[in-house]
Amino acid sequence: MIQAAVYTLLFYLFGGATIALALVTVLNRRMLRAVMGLMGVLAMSACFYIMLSAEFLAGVQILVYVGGIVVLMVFAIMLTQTVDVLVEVPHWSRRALAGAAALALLLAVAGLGAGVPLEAPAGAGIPEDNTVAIGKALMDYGPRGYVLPFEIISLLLLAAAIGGIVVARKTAPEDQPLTSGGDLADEGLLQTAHTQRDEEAWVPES
Amino acid sequence: MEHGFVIAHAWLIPALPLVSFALVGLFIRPLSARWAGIVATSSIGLAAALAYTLAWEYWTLFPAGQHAESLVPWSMEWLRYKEGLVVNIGVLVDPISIVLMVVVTTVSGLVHLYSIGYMHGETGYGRYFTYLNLFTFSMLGLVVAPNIVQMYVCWELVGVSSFLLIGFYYDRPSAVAASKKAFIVTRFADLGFMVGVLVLGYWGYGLFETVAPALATEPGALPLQPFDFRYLNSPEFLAAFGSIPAFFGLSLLSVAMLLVYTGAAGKSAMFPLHIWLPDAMEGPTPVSALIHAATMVVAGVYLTARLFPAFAASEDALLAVAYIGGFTSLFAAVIALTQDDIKRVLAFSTLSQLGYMMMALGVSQMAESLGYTASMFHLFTHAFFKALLFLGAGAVIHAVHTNDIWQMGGLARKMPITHLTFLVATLAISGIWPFAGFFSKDEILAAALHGHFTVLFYVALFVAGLTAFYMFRIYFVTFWGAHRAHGAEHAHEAPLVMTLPLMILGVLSAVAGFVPFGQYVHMGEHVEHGGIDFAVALPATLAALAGIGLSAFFYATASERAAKAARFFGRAYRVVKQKFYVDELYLFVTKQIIFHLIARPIAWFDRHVVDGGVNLSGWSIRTLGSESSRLQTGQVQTYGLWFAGGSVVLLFLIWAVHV
Amino acid sequence: MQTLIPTLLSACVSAGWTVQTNADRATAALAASNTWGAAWSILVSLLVVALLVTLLGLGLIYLERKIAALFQSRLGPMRVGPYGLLQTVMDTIKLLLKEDIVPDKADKVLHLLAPAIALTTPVVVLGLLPYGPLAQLADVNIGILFISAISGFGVLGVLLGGWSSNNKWSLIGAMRAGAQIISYELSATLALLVVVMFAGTLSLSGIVESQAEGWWVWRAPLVGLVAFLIHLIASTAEINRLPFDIPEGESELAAGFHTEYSGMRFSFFFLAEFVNMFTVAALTTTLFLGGWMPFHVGEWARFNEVMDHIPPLVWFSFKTGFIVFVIMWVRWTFPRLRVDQLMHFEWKFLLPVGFANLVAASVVALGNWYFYPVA
Amino acid sequence: MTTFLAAQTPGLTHWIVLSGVLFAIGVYGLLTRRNAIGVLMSIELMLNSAALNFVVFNHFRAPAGVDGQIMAIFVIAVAAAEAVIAMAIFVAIYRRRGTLDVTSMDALKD
Repeated sequence: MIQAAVYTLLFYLFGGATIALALVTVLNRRMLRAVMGLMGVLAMSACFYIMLSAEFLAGVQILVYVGGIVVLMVFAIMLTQTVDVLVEVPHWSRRALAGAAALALLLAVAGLGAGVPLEAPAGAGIPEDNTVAIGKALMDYGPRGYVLPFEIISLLLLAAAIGGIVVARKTAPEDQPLTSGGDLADEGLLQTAHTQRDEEAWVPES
Repeated sequence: MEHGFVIAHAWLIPALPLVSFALVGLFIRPLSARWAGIVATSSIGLAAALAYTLAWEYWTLFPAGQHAESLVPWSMEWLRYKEGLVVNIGVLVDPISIVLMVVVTTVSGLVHLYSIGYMHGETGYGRYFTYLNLFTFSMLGLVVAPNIVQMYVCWELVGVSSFLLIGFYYDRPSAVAASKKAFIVTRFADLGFMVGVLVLGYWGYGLFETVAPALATEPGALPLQPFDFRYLNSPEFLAAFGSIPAFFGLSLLSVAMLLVYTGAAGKSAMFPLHIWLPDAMEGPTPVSALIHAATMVVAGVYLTARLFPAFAASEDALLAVAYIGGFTSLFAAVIALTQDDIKRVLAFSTLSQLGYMMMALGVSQMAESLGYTASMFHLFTHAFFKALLFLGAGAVIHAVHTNDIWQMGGLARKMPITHLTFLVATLAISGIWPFAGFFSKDEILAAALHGHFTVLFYVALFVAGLTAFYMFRIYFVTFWGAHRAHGAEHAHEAPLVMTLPLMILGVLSAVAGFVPFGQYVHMGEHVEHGGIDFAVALPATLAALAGIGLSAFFYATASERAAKAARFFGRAYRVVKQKFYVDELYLFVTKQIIFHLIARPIAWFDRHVVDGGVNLSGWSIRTLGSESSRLQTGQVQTYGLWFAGGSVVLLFLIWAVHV
Repeated sequence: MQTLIPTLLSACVSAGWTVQTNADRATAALAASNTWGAAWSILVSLLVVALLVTLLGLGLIYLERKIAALFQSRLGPMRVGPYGLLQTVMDTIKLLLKEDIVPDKADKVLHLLAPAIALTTPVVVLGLLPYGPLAQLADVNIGILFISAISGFGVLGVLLGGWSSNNKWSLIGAMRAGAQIISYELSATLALLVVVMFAGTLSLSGIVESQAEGWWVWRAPLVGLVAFLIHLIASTAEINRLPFDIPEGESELAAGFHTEYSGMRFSFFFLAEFVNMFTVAALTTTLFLGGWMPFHVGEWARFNEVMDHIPPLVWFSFKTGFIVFVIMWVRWTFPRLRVDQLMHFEWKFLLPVGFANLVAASVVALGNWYFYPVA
Repeated sequence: MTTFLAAQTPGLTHWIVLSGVLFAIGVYGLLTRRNAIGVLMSIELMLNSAALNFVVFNHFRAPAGVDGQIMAIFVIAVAAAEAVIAMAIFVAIYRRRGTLDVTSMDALKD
């Protein structure tokens, strides 16, 4: 009884926080604060995963999303923004249209969802050892196994890593941009940003 | 059947000029113009030698006066449309093809030889010989064609090479215009030929199954194809085909033959398609001699002769051939009376003589094939003396650098060989015994008389007189009297390479009439024609002598008589001098009626309505595109907005349908 | 009080290997509708963590100073309290009383948030570490995954701190820190994976229990030792300790990412650094040195029995303290690396070795070629 | 209070609405953010809500298996790959053009 109440309380607490943070993500005019909002949303999602008894996924969520993607975004923002730069506010008509579209989408999904009987089967709940189950499923060659998608995903990540290096690497001197982007994008900083993927960029500053 | 070597290898005769054409055109001409002329000439000479040997072998096989078979010594499959509808390419050897081969190779060889001198130093010397070889090949291919498709293809090749040769001086606007005129007019006529071929081929193929078994082909002979002349000329086919009615009371056969005759008339410059021929004299004079006098223009006559049984099966077509031929001969002769350009006079005389040949074919019958023989005979003799006339004229022009006979005069002493040979040719064309023209013209007149075409007979007789008159007119004006211009004073005899062909042709023109032609060339069984029919020969000779006398009266001495006579005729003279305004009529029809009344409105319609419609659709699409391209802002977010809107609409649709 | 300590000790010794964590107790209390019990458990956990952080902060800073002095042949803090024991306390009070300066052009929210994030990481890890068979606040079944995830989280504090200060040197320091932490995190995680593979579990208590037959640092031939060294080096770099303290290289960047911090906020960063050092040491202990397991030597039954009588908490503290000492020892012994050397070392040496070691370890794990094979 | 909360134990619909709201917020951000990184963040938000949906359905509709979680892992991996590439592209664009304003990136138009 109490456990259910705590669970519900946490759901609403985290849910409200998540929505608030999501709004920060899309509305805040300082990019880094928005990223922090995103980080909050993702961390909250990890909490949701734990509530949905998917602990491994929660760990992965924090490891990859918070530790990887968000940090990457922070880096990207640091390379391209300064503290006192505020992102421009889009035109009011764009905001109105986008808001209408988002709202209509939400209503449509909710309407569709309401029309479909989505009752949970009795005895819902993921088994305790689902971490092991995930590991086994990912390595399963059988008909319900995921070894092929898993390998493809690993290949995708490798390709993305290499592609990221190639795209973001410093080009030849004659291809240098006309605008170097102010204080934050000077040579040393850019090099720092590359070090995580491209150690070749680490030439000592002359 | 065992043939002689040359019969078995008759394909060499057209093949030699083809090989020479390729060799000269591709390899020799760029290296040495001189050798181009030599190679081209010797190849034709070789072909001529082969043609003579072929004639000898053939008439050894089928002696004079006996039935002569058509041989196809070489043939191969060329176009296979479907089973039973195959076009072969091959060589047909029969009397008239041999005659044509002999004539073409002889005249062509002599013209080649003459050209070596005449064209000496001209730019495009090698090109000229290349074209000549191509022409000779085309003509020989036409001559030996065993089926109507091969003939049609070579026919067009002849047209192309004549176009190239007439427009040889392509930097001269008049030459370009003449070549275009010749090509367009003959093409226009060939359209009729093509439709005729299609009609013949369509019905020939349609009737093939029923008719072919009745045709007895000897064992081992090539199977007949629907386009073969042997099949098209067979009485079985003609009987089956001739019974199909078409319209206006004409049988389908008549329609087909008239269409084919359109092509023949175009090539042979029958009225009213004659207008290209006088203008075609813009080409080099040897070309005129070769193409527009001796060989190419007789292709129409040859085609008619080749399909003679088919024409004979259709009385209407044959009548049209006869009367158009007769009218053309008269019409051209009258015009020739007034022309001042020596080549033009000769061109109109060519027209006149071609009219004779056509008329001779027209007055002939399957049973009474005297005219057929006469036509071929006249073709044979005319080729020699007309080539001689042109080459002689060429020598004169070469000497005095003008075409106007009134700029010449008194050349008899300056150019004795040319003068003599020209006189021989003039006598021959006038039909004076014992020159070649006498015999062949005599036969034509006899054929007209025996065929009970009385009107045509008298027309032909009158034309014979006119011919003598205008031929001697140019003869007298050119060679007699005083020098009327500076060029004529400094004229001198042509070199040997030019006079040699003249002499050879002069001999041929003199003696060709003694060939017992009727024994070799005849339709069906040989009909013995008892020598010279004095009932015909006497009036003809008298008419010719009258013409010569009149001509001498007017032109032998410098006098005002001709001018007075011209004044006497007044307007009539001017009409004739302007060639009856046929060209102007054509111009009026093409320019005023076709161009202004039909083409311009159509062009306006096309430009404003059709193009306008197309442009309107293009404009509307472009405007729509440019207007709708404003939607394409290039900003992904805007696209995303549309996408989201679309998704929402879709979701609501699903919702509306399912819930 | 007199009886409590022996009771506690004997309880620690004889309670067997049953792991009964505070989090479990709270959950069980909730399930039994015992609100107060659950609340009590949570409160105890929070208190323990707070106490740990404070004690660790004070103790480790004092230790660092003393060890530094030792290596430099001097005395270190001596004036406040006996042997200067209260020096750190006084410093803390000073820091708390100092004016809290926020630069004018800084992003104030993030400036505030950054030290909090920086401190959150080690604190959360503290709650997950098994200090003893009973002394674990939360035994998460994905413990290692969670710890490495949280460690990656820590870099955010540094980055935000550097960026929100709106100061070039801070930003450069933060960038360097970010680059360094992310780079070395890879090697650290690779080393962790070796142990995860050996133990077959992600749970920290499970990993400790899997070392009952022998610590992984030597139970697996060579690969365990290599993994241990890699983990130690990479972790040292990850917490920006010398010789890997490029991000706050005073000679180049003033103080790196925390140049603009003062007072409380600075102390947070400062504290986080020392707690981090402890958590790294504790994690290394847990993974490679058997955690709270006593030191056993093969067939020496008597020796092993004596060892068993030493409480797990003592074992854990001893081992962790040793690692901490090693880290400090390294700090005051080795010179600082250059930036390019740092990156070359990680990407061209440590990471390839880590991968090779992982492959070798997988072979070992597959073949069960341990010195004491898993049953 | 406790009773009320316990009676309202969040079911499938609650979770779906939550993720739907997150998704809608993501859509709004996707359509309005001027900064390219902001757009990417919105996309991450949407991806995250989709992954959450997977886990929710796994939890409530197919609790015997872990397929939903595996899908969520794949979503996360794809998001990571996408973020790497996107960030690299953004850095490259910024280096060349000095701005990440998506409204100025309309080269597609030409």
